[in-house]
Amino acid sequence: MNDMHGILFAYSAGSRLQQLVEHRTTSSLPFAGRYRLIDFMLSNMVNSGIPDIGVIMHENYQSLLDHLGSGKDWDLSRKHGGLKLLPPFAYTGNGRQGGYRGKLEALSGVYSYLEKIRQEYVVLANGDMAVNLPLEKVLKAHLDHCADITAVCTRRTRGTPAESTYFSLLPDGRITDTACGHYQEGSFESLDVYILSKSLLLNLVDYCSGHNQYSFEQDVMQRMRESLLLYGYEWDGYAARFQCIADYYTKSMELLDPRIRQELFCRDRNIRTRDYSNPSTYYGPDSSCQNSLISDGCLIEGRAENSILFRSVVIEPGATVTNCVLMQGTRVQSGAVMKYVIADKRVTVHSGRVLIGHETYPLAISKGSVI
Amino acid sequence: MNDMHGILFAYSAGSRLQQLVEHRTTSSLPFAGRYRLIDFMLSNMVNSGIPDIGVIMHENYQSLLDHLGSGKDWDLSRKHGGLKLLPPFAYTGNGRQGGYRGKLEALSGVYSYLEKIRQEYVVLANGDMAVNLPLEKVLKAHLDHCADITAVCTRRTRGTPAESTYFSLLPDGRITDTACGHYQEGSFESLDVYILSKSLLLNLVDYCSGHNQYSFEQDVMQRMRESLLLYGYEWDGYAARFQCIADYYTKSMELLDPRIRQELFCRDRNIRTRDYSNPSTYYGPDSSCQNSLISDGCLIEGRAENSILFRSVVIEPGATVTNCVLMQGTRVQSGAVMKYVIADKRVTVHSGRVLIGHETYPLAISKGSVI
Amino acid sequence: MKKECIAMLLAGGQGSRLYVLTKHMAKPAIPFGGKYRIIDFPLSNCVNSGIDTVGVLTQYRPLELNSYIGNGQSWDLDRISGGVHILPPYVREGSAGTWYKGTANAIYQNMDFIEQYNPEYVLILSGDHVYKMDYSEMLDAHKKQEAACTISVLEVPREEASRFGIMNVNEEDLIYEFEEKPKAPKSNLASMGIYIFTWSKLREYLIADEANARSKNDFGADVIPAMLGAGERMLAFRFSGYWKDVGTIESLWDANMDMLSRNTLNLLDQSWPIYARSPTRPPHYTGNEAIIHHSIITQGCEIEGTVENSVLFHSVTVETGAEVRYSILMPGVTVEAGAVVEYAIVAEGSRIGAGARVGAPPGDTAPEDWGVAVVGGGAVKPGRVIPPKVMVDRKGKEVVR
Amino acid sequence: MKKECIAMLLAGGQGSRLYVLTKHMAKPAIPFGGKYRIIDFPLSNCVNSGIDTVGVLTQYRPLELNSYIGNGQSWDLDRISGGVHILPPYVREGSAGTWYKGTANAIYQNMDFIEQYNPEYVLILSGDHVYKMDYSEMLDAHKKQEAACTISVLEVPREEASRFGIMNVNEEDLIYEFEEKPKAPKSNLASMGIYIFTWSKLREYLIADEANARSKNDFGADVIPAMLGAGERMLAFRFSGYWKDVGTIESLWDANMDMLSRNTLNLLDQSWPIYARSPTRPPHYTGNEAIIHHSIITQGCEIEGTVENSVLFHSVTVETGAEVRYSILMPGVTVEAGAVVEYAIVAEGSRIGAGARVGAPPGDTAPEDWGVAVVGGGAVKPGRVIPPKVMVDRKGKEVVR
Repeated sequence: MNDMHGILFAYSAGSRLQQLVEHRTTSSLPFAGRYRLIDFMLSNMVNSGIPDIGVIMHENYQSLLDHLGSGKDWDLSRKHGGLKLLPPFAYTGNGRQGGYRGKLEALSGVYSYLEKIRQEYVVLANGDMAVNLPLEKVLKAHLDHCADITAVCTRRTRGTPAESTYFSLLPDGRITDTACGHYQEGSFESLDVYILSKSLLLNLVDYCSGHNQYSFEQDVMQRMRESLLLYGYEWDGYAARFQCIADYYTKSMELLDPRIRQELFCRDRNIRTRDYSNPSTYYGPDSSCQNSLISDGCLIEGRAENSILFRSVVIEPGATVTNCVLMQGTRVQSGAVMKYVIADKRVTVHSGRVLIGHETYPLAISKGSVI
Repeated sequence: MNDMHGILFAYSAGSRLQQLVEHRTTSSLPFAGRYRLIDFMLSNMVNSGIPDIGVIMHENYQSLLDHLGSGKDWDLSRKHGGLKLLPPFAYTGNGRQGGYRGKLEALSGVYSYLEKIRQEYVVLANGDMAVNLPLEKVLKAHLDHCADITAVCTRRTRGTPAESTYFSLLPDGRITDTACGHYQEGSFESLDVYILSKSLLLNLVDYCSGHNQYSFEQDVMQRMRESLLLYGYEWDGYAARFQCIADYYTKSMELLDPRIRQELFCRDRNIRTRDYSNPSTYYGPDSSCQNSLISDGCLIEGRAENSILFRSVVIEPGATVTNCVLMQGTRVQSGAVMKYVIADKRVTVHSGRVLIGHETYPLAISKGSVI
Repeated sequence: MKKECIAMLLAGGQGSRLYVLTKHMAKPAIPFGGKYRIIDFPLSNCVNSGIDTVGVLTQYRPLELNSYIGNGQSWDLDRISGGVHILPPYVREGSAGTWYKGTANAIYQNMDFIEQYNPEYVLILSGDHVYKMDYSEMLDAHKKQEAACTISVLEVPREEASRFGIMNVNEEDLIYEFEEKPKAPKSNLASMGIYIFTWSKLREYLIADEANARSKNDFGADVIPAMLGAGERMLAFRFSGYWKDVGTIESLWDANMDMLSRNTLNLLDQSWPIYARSPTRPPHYTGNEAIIHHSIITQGCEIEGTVENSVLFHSVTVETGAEVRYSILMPGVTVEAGAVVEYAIVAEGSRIGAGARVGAPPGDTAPEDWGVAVVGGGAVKPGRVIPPKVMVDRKGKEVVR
Repeated sequence: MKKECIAMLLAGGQGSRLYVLTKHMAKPAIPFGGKYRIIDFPLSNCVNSGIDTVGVLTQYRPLELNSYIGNGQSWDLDRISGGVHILPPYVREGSAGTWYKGTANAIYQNMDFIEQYNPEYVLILSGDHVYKMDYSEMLDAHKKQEAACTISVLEVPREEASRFGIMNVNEEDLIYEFEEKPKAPKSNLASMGIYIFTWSKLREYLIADEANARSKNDFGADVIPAMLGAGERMLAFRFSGYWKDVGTIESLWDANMDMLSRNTLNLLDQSWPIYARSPTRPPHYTGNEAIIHHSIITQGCEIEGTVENSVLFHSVTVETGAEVRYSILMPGVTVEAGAVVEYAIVAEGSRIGAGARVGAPPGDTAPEDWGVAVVGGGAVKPGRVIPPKVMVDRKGKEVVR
């Protein structure tokens, strides 16, 4: 029996994602035509047999609450265990407003929940990465190494160095140093996924909270590197992070590559999401649609190319959509032209309007806008 | 088919309940040995066939979130509809901190939810009253009168006048006037339960929000009494409200009267609550227990009299508990004596300690205290 | 546990006129309309009508339906009180169990189940039809008329009326006569096989019907005539809207093609969602050379070829150069490069080999030899030709209609 | 849908040695220990052991178990993938269904269900025992030893060993011999009727067993001996802890009395909750004259009289002056004023009339005439005396053991 518990950090909103995180955290950002980012790590946990998962939230989490609901869609609705949403409970904010300063502060905000964890090991992960990660293999490596903490990391760099953490690894995988915000040749980028035992976790949270330390990376991985046995688990598969709008756009377009879809959506490790009971997508007699990813419930009577269409997008006859990401409910009226645009939910573009961004600077349109 | 939608207001905490609402709203106050106050109105709605219920929360709702969970225990866990928790979504607080100023402001905070209501009628009710109310009968009266709004009210006064609303009724039930905070001979006290159509509700919320009006009682029931057809529905059964600690104590003790239990817990309209899978209560060989209401999972080896014991209370041999309300997990060690005490969850009273309040001024002990 | 009205869904039909398609599953489990199975329609209608207790009477291949329905979560029928329950024939102590003798016998055998809910009314449904209907309106009419039985009816063209069970009614729509496939129909109100009974009445007639050795224990043939004969108050409830029986290869193909038309069933109506259980797959992908016209495509598909006038279920692959026209491709079908599928139904998981040809347009064949081609599963070898009207089973063997 | 290990729970037992108590329900549905039914123990053990897929094989009174288990929510077994499924005997196309021939035949008949989950291991459980056990530890042992079958065993007192199926094992606890009720037992390791099989092995032996016309199709009598005979690797897994068979009136009474003792089953342990489905009733009430000693009392009870050394289920009423001693009162029982119930089991919903007397302490009767009295339901008339060892059914008629 799998003996892991999952903790997802879903409290932060990447400020450079601007309009896209105006009303949500990065974890609830729509991605890949029908998912929210949190679906990926949540599904990874379910697929790895993790029975109980806590999601740490802080502000702006209404969208997440609505998406996750009772956890049924991930088969996590239980009386005992299953999915638990963890708004800041005992957390008094040390007199500060705003989100948690770091993972340790977030964990200390839900300390009473952590104490009740029934499993021996805990996976800590961020809710805002698109990846299909076999966590049971990470646990196996953790046990094989008799490690105190195992951190998932990658040789390929993915994020902006200033916002990422890097590990120096010995050939056997042992982590010798942790650098925050600074990439050095040969170091591994952290995917912010950690496995450790429940008891160590409680000790660390306790200790760090008593010393006003809040950053797992700096105050544990870096500061305690001598006293703890830290190992890296190398992941060389696909993983996408989202630190700014251009990131979001690039990663979305990558999905048009079948190999990347294969890596992210492999059938035996399905990514689950909320089910909206949409019917199939209808293509009209004169529609044209190439190299695009299209969700259910759309009505395509115009042209789409190199685009990602979320559910219930309508492209009227004569409208043209190229290199766009159109979220749920976008309506493109006849004759409108859109290129290099990211439209958030329920945007309407009236007949004949022309919206053109640039590949390196896609035009992002806020939720509900009418143009 | 029943065509009602339920809206529960669970955002307020009665300040005179002091310690008892330190970490929760009045709606999640434990009552009657195993329930939270919100269980009563929630069960009334379920028992009246209401399929979809929204619970409006604002602050301090972690305890409520935890209690309600996915709504499974009330058979309200659905993909579509069912129980929805409504933290302040679009609500920006008009630049103010703190809770909603009134029901209309609360409703306007969840306006987008209200728009999606599938039923024709809406019941508005507070989550902090203990009552077993057949709402389908209130709807029937509402329809029979072709009323715009039907308000449930009672001839028996129950609350403190300063914190209650009173209606003047014609003999046919029509409401001619509404007084807030002032009781006049012959007027009916409002139980804060209203039925109206969805369309009227949306209009009222829209109008009042545009005019910075927030009180349903003053700005609708009172101010619009000429333009709307308002009816009272008289309820002469049991109903308990909780405005201060003494109220809470008195209402708890009333439950020792079998007729009141019968009214509140009638079998064909069961009050549901969260199931904790506790075993039965065990009575030791030398225990003694009279005129008390005792929940499952207790261990009674000492003496209890005229008391309400929540689940998992332990009374050790030689301990004496009289006229007390002991919430979940209270542990009374051997030889301790307690009289007229309200102990919140997980209080421990060490051996030999003596705690005595007075009937009119019961001693309230905060959650988790060790004495 | 008392419920005002519960539904009993007759899902035991073997669907033998669907041949290879129902060889491995019961008819109500047949995929339909891109995302659904036939049983999704009555189940969703129940939930949307506020009926939260449904007994599904199965007998043929119950395991498939059982695992499709699961705990009912997909239809919001996972309830503590009520919900959806699969009811296979019950083997009583000391006696051998048998398949249900007829529709009425199926309900008779499950009287204990019904009695648990002590209902006032019982709604009888079948798993053979595609339609959207608010049963609560029918129930309201039943209650208002204080009927013993209310039968949902559809106006059919006069000339087709002799193919149906026809209700002859008075000006209040009360039924005074029922004729099964009359040669000279007096009305054009055809029974849709949807009944609401006052349970106390039905109970009485079911017991009498069971005691009658000559009865076929069927609602249409025995129970309804007996009630009419006894002078019970029987109401015809007029339904108008899309309603289609999908009991034959042709009608199944037809009904799927109807889903391409926007004025048949509106599946986008959020106030009456049709729920279905389907795995979460990523959005479908249309390749650089994809041509898609007048078709519905579902999650998980990968389309690199041509798809016209067709219905594609989830996870279908159409490779580059493959052509699919006027066809229904059920979940997981692969059409390899250069294969052509026209006027065909291809069952779940089939693989149409490169360059194979399944079906053909009507014009190319003599009308009497033409029909929809059917692949019942398995692999069609590259280059193989399956002519119109021909059916092959999972092993590629031709099956005679 | 692949699952490493699924459980099959044999719940078809008629429990005929429980007489009137099992007249209207299957043995696993018998109320036990104040809040539970017997089946709650294996079901809760499964969930707590991380086994989330359970097939419950019923045949006798399946409707009662079906409605008790519902969608599995009470045990956290309402899952999309897996969960709890009731499996009554399956009536196959064209043939009559029959009750399961034996325990092995019951599994054989449900091989299709098992294959859906493509499991590595299958855990076989029965619904006759009260115990707490972590099946995942047994599974770990099975995997570690690469056994074909692992049988859970209990050390019993040597002198009682000849009443059990005894496993003779080597130093590694591998079984070399199985003896059913041996006269001269070589070991004291008794089989608990809990098996883990490697599914591929079991499948093979079930097919062979079914083909063997002389087999009784029973695990203990046929399949286990066949596997031993063929030299399969069979492991004994030692269990220590509370374990009780509740197959007779006396053992049921005994086991309930055990629940009053704090060192038998710890039901307060939150890491191993025993789940149950019960209606939400208010806390129980103890009246002004209530005397309660060494007893367990459950929600919804109203106690005005005396209760000693007894187990009371939910919604039991003991009126003023009534006395209940050493008895088990199942849900909803009423003991009217002045009635005395001693050393008795009173079934769900019974009403013991004013001044009636049910059972008596052992001392007052000749030992051979003494036994637990049983009321099977219905009303016991005021003043009636039901002597020890006597059973009455719902109609008040005496039933012979």
